[in-house]
Amino acid sequence: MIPLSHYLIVSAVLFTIGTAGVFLRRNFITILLSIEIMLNAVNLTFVAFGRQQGGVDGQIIVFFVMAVAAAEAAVGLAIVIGLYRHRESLNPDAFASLKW
Amino acid sequence: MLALILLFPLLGFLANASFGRRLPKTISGGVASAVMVASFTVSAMTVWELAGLPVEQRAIEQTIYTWIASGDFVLDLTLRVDPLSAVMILVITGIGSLIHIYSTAYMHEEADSEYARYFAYLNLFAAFMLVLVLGANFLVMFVGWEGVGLCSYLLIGFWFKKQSAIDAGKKAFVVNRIGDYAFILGMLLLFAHFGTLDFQQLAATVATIPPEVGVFGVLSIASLLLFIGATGKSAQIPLYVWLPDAMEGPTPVSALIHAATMVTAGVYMIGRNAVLFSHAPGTLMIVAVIGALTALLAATIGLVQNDMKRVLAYSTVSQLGLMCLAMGVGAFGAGIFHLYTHAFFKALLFLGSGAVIHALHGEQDIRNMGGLKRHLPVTYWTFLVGALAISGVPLLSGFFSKDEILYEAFREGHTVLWFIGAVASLMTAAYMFRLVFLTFHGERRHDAPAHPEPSHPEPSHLAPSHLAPSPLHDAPPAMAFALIVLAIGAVLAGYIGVPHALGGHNQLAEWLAPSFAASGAVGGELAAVGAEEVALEFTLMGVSSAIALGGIAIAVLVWLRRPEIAASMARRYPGLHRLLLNKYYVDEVYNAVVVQPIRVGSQEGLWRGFDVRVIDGAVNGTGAIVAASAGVLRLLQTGFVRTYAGSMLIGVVVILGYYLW
Amino acid sequence: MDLTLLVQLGVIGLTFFMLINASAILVLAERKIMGFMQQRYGPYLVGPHGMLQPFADIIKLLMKEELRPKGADKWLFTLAPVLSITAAFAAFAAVPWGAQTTLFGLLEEPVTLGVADINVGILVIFAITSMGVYGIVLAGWSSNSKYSLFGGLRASAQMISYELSYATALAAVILLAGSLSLREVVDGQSGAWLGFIPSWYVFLQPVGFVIYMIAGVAETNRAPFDFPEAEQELVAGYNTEYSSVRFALFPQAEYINMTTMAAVATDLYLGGWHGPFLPPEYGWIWFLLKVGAILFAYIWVRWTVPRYRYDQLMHFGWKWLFPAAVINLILTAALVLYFDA
Amino acid sequence: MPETLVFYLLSGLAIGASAIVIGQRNPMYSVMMLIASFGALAGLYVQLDAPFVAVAQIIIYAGAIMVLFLFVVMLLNASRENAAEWDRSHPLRQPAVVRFGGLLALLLVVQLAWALLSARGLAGPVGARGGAETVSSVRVLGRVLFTDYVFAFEATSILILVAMVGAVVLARREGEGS
Repeated sequence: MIPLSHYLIVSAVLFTIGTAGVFLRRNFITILLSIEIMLNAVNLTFVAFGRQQGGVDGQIIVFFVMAVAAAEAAVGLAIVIGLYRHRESLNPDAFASLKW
Repeated sequence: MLALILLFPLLGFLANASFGRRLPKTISGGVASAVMVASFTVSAMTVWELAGLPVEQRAIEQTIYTWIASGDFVLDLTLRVDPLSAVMILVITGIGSLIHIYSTAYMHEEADSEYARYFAYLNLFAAFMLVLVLGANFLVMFVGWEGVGLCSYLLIGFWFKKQSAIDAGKKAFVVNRIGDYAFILGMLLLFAHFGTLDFQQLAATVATIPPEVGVFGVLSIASLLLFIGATGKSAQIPLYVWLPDAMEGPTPVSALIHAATMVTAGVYMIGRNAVLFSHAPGTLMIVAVIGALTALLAATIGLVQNDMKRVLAYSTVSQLGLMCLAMGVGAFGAGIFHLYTHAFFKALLFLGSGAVIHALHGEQDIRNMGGLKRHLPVTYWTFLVGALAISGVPLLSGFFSKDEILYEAFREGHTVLWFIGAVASLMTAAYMFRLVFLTFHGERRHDAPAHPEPSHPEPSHLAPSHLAPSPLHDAPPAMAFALIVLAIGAVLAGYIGVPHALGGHNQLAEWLAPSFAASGAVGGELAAVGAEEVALEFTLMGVSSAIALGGIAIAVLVWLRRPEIAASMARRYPGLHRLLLNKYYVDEVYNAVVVQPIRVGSQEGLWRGFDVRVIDGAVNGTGAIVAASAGVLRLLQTGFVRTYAGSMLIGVVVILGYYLW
Repeated sequence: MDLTLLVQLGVIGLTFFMLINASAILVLAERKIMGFMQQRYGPYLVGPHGMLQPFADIIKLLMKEELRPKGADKWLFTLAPVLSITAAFAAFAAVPWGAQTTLFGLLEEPVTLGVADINVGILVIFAITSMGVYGIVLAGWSSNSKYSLFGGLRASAQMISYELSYATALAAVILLAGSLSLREVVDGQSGAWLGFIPSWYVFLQPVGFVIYMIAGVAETNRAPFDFPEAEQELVAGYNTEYSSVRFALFPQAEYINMTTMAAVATDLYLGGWHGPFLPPEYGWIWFLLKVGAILFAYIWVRWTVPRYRYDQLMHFGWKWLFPAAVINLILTAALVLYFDA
Repeated sequence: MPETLVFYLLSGLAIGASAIVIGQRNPMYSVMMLIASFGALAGLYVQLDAPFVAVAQIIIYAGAIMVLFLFVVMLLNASRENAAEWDRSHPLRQPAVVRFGGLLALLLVVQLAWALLSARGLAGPVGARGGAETVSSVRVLGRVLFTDYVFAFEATSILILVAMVGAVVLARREGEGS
């Protein structure tokens, strides 16, 4: 059996990778992907703790996270498409002006 | 049950305020009157229930919800009926119902929407007044206190197209605010000192400490502040000046608010806090003196006024002064008794004057009246009953209550105050009959059809077709009904307080006793009455009757038989006459001493000096500083999403680090 | 080695072998049936009645040169067909095709006829099927060709759209059976009503069955919903640039997907291996017959129903099929609740 | 020890794939690698006796959300990041600041590990308390989801509806009236 701490470390590493992705990448799509990584890292924590507690609540939270992730992806990608139409760029730094 | 009493008028208000402008007059007026009658029914049932309880437990309480819960301080929105408020709710809902019914006819000339607005205000007033008397603690009472002030303002300025009405409304409001300010201070002082605002708890606490004889301590200061509040509401010196002007409102409003109910709120408040006041003899003395002086002052002004309603207004002020006098000498029961009888006959007199004004299309000057007896029989006879009652003619209601006040004042040893009260009573009888004679007797001095522009834009049905057949019409049925019921009340209302000396059994005093129980002031009233006391009471009763009849006799002599006496008197003492006619120039003095300095000070000091320099300077300076610092901070606002995310990350790391440390 | 384990491995190998053959047989069957429907013979030269034609095809494809367009993404271009065929095979892993058997008393413990018996089998099939779309989409994108790209885009849109109806139709059956395990679903359909109507869910879920079949056709990208390929407009859609073995894998994946689809339909709606006359040991014969019938219907539809337009496809999927599936699901749920309570 | 082996294999795959997601410039590869990472996570969920979550992970994340990403990548056909757009003139873009960011990330991973590991009962095996039957039961999961969490569930459904409408409105071309 694997100790809970191992799952948590995997989760922490994944989360940090996601965070790093948000900061390092210069492409909206990759940034959104990095956010998905972060969400999944959290999901892993939930499931692992839930297993530890012997209940299903952790898994249920994961479903809600998935639903939110789906909503986020849909809206985020729609915004990305809109931005791309506007500037022909996916670089977030191309959208630095506060209004246009 | 208790909530129902004030819920009915509130519903009437909501109905008329929401849908009134789309409803025909019969419905909006009908609804307004019906809710008052319903409220009266519930009140009567409540009082019946109350009367069924044993004397010590005569209080019904209903906590509607917890209004304020802040730490240790919990204040419930509680209603409580005890014998004192029982009297009040009956007066408010009973006389209120009659005045509502009266108003359906009186206000009939208004447009539908105005009509509904009028009744909405009137119902709202009734609801607030009931809150005032039913409130079980100071704060609930204060809600009603402010609410009736608001309604009074709205109703005085009901004809808001007329400048004088607007001014009068504003005056009433502002003057009342001065009193309210003192009232709040008194309330807060009591709370700070005793930690409660509930009347019962307060009375119980106060009863345990000795009266402040010879010192002027917290109780005296608090009660004095409360009394200042009462001088505002109940039109006592020095804050009485708004009441005569309040006659700009419709006459039924004057009857309801400025004669029967609202203006008695101050007296009621003193009665409600009888224990508190009786533990502050210093304040009581002030109350008594102010009451007596007000009674005298108002009565002297009333002697020479020519506006029908103003005479009545000064008479109200005078009678309120008498009530305060009663309160001040510790005769709380007598004061409330007079409050109750006064409600009947003063409402009657106002409604009667309203009927006259209605008949004369807005004419209010008694110099232009006369000889109306034949044309307005119902109005005349009912008005006469009211005048007799207020003058204190024996066996009518005013006699019993006024006599009791004077008797109590004398018995308590306040001979000077008694004398002032007696003089005021004499004048009351005189000017009331002056009013009766000038209005209803003698020659007709008015010329209604030729009156193109009424001095008052009240009922403005000057259509020729309406005028041609009968320029004078007696009160319509709804008005006549109210007048007759009130006239009966004015005759009979006193019989629940017949003095012991007349073999009566002062039921009202007995009924009210629990409310004042702890004050110890009514003990004398209920104590076994000795022979000397009876003799004294008979003597004073005789004096009172003599005063009443004497006053009437003077009036008969001066204004009915030999009108030239009045004119020669005015000629002989032109200064005095002018002084009285101009109400002692109090308004002018107030204007010069209070209003103008405040105006000038506000304009030059506060506006030009403080507001423009300091406040605007601070605001503009802040703006300039923000603009300057924003120029620096702007560099942080890069627009780069990742910069923002980076600052978030810094925050996360710092906060996480802090908690892990 | 344990005999049971050995038999189980044998069953897995047999399943795999049958699937490979199924694609070959389906290719032949399609061409033959098409031929008959068009009043010609179809392939008849290789072997008796052209029975060996598939092998000839395979040999031909293996001999072809492997081309990769310039500018194509090397890795993904290779990965795409592999992904397709892997998903196709993997999906069948959760499909049981016969009752548990002890091989006439040979074994101590019964083995399942099927690769794996998973307690969330239906969802696993669904999950793996949904992975199949990647093969097509990646093929379309990595080819660096506009026809391929359009094919890939269409595939992703079409498969996501119809997956919803497909899953919703499935959910209704799951409600009826009260289980996510395919074997339990099949066992729930044993017996008969009134002695002669087999208690198959198709009779309880006629609408669901129709929706499932239509969505299944769309999921496998077959005519009349063959837009990812769309020979008329896009040359050959996502696999335009493919050749040789890489190309061969796409149609093979398609035929295996068809088989999976038919097998799942059989398990879910047609009572799986339950049927009259045959003893339970031979239930797999019923299963093969039913799968064969559904596959025939697939081919039949392909050659008789005219193609849709792409917008009509999306319109139909979102505005008719999906609402119908949802209503079906709600009604089923209500009825299940009512009869359970 | 096969279980431990599988765990390390899957975690390694998840972490490695995630690292590649952010480590290279082609969003197409990023998406594919993320799918691989999700697959590995699904495997971890199976190990944690959560088969339903594992399947949902594949269906929802890999089967739907990632297809959406793929779709957008293909639609925009912007395969590579354009490094030339990098604006280095801003004060917050200087190398020192970037290095500071790296330090922050390092701090974050340390802190996260610390925070997670400071919880109690971590040393024991994850399934030590038993309850595998409950945890892996889809029936229990469904019952809890639709009773205890029904409000959150309904709220989520509204969220998705809103997101759907929002996405439709956002993705519509401007001037494409009605």
